[in-house]
Amino acid sequence: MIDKRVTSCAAAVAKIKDGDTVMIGGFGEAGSPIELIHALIDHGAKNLTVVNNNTGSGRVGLAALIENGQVAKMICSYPRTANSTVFPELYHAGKIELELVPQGTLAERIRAGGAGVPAFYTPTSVGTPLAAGKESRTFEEQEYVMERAIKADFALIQAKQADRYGNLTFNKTARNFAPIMAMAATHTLVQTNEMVELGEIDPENVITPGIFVNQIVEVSNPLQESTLVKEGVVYP
Amino acid sequence: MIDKRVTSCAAAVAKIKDGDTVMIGGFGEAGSPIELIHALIDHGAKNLTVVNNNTGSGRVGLAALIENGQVAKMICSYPRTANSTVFPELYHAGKIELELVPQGTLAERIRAGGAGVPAFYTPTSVGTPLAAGKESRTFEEQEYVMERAIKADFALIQAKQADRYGNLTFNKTARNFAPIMAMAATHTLVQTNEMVELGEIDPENVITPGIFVNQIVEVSNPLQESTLVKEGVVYP
Amino acid sequence: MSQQTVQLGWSREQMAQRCAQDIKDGSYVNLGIGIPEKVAQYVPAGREVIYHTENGLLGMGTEPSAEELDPDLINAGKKPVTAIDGAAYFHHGDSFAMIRGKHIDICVLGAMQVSEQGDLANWSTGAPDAIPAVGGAMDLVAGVKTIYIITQHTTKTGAAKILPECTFPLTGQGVVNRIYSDLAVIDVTEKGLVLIELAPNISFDYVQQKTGVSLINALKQE
Amino acid sequence: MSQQTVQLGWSREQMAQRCAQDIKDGSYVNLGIGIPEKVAQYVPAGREVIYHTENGLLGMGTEPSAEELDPDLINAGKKPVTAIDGAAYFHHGDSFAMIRGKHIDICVLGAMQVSEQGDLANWSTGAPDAIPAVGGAMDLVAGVKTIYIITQHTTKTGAAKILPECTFPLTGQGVVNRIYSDLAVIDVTEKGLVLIELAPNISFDYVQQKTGVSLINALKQE
Repeated sequence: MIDKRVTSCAAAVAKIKDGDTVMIGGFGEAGSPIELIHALIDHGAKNLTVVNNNTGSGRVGLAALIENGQVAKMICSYPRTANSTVFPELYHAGKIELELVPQGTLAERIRAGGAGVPAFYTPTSVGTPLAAGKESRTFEEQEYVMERAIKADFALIQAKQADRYGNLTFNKTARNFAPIMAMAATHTLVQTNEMVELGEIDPENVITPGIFVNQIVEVSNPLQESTLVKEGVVYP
Repeated sequence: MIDKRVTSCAAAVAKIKDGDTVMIGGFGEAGSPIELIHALIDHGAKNLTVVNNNTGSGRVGLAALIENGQVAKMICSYPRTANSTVFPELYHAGKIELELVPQGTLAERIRAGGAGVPAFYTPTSVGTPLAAGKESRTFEEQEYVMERAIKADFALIQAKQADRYGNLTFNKTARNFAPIMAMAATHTLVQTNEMVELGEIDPENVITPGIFVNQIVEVSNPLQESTLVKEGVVYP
Repeated sequence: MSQQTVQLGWSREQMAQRCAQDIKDGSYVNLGIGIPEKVAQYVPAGREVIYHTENGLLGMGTEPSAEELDPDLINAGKKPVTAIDGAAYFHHGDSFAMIRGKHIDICVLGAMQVSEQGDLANWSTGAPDAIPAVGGAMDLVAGVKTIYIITQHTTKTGAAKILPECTFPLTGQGVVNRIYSDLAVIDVTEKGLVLIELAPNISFDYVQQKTGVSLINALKQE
Repeated sequence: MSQQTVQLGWSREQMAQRCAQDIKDGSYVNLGIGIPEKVAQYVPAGREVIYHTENGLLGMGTEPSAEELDPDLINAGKKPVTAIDGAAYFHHGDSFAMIRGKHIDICVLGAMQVSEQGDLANWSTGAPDAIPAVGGAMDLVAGVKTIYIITQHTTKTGAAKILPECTFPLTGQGVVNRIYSDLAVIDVTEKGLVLIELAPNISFDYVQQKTGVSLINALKQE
């Protein structure tokens, strides 16, 4: 029997090891799997490489994971926020590494990682400092840079609905990186607002097929990052 | 106002020119836009390069387009069918060119064409005759071949529902190549079983966003290729 | 002694309004953060325009009411938005395929510097202590068919932002099509930068003086 | 004089049945056209297996009844199928991303030839007058984690199909993990081909005689 449900976020993140690469879904707070991130903070795995579009807000969620010293390197497109000094301080202190990647290149590298494509060419960043040191190549008189796939040991993502096979739907723009990160990780861990029975998600409307999902935990009322930040909450 | 509806298949295909590359959706008859193909036969554009997984059945649809001498070259993965001699006869007579592409490589080349990726690497076909003449390259001790994107002047696809913006849904496995072909063509022409109002397709369940669609014609009761083949119908 | 108020150049709102005149009916448009966002409210009535936001929505609507607000429905600037009837959600891979694959007609962005060749610098001053952050800017300029720039003509200290070469790190090479500044509308062409329109009470010579490269005056009477 | 019927080797059904024993609970499986399709019906009760068909369905069910039949719901062999509760449809790009990205656990395919190194030839005899047709075979062998082959041990004329090198054009290099023939079950290992099981009333020597390369006998009593 296939049943990917687990009973707690702690159980879901238990196998993350020091040095692992962890993709974390979300664009800002939309789609951020905050309970899974907090479970990872409790778990304590260190020296992680984290892939996310940003570097978190306030002192909860991803920002708290960084503040807790668990992240050795961030791969992201936009490590600045108006309301968090966690990343900048560690970055200036030379305590965290940054690989800055254009947002679309980041998405395509993750998608390539999940799709068995080790490298591809893109017009993005040609002639800019972010193309420095990368191979470039001309196809039909236009220059492109070669970009490599990104894979991860784990992906932590947030879904709207899930069934026991791991089929997922998302809510509006909270979908963002989740479907491609689910593909690119060896183990995909999902927190879902709602568990549903097999067949409740119309096969036409499944966004992430269960084959890309390993463990699911139901978190019916997830914390809202922006609310926590407003309240000045610090995790843990 | 954005209104991509046209009143006939003839109007939809009117701008296809001699020598154009035309992607045609469908895997066998599932998803085959048969009325649009028949309109293209009536239209008469010649010397076409056609991209489809197969080469048609019987003497209707894609097989009829080939039999009518309009196709100079097929790009496909499986040009054999149990019930059609149209392609084999022209191929043996040297009257049609064939570019044989593994099915997944065909899909990824089309997807790349739509996604602005000019080339990518794949493990598929390494060490086989279909890798002959292609660049190969080793990443992390595994060998890959470089494949180029495919784009088209036109794509002809079949959908289940469409709205006037061009948002589309599909029926079951008839989805197959349609979403990626819609992305890879300069002009995407759609025959849909049903036109619906804006908002009737839930934004969560749109499979092909309207930005990839140019013209839509409603064909409520499309011909069924297998039925025509059984009846021995010859088009035109 | 009577005082008279004379408008000199365009305000931020007017720059957005001027740019909006060039957004054609039926366009698919991505608006950058800041002044570019304001363009949507000035698109002339009767034109239907579909807004793309790169975090995964085609068919972005106006700001939500308090009841409509959903923190899962935001734009690329992370502000709450709405979705129109006929909208579609998709993931980042598909969203940037849409951008990179040249499916979006127009992108309106801000600028730090624009060069004579249409190079754009708008993501970093290159300062060694700054946290570099690029977001989707490089993807947008590399992939969108037409790039419009809305920018003050000069920096706050009066330095030219339109230059022979950008001194800041580039966002993209030869990507800009048209600049809407507070002083003028300028096209990037193979012949050079062509001034096609002046803001109220602004002279060509004044614009030229504030610009780091020679402008071609398309308004000159032959 | 009495006659006795002795079974020699496995029938096609039995080859499928034997292979089915190795499909673990929870596997994602793609079954090729022909004998491999039969594997599904022999997977031991109590195991839940999800079938992928590369034309765009995960969760393929059994053959449809006349009422269920929908020409838009077919498998990779273009036969009508059904979808189970918990199925998902997707396009070809995503379907082959699933294959190429090593997400599918097991693929069962037929073979024309298999080499000692696990090379597979199953798409073309290389005959100059044949219409070449490959379909998804090369993608499957390049991407699926484990490749099982079900095949008659020899050709209809008695020639070996398990050879030092394939003479037909390859589908993939070093891709086969295990062969289920009518005579034996053989693993492809770094040491060579290892016979791990014999069909009823078949001897190792008999299998060796029908095989073009030396087999290692894992059943041999030390």
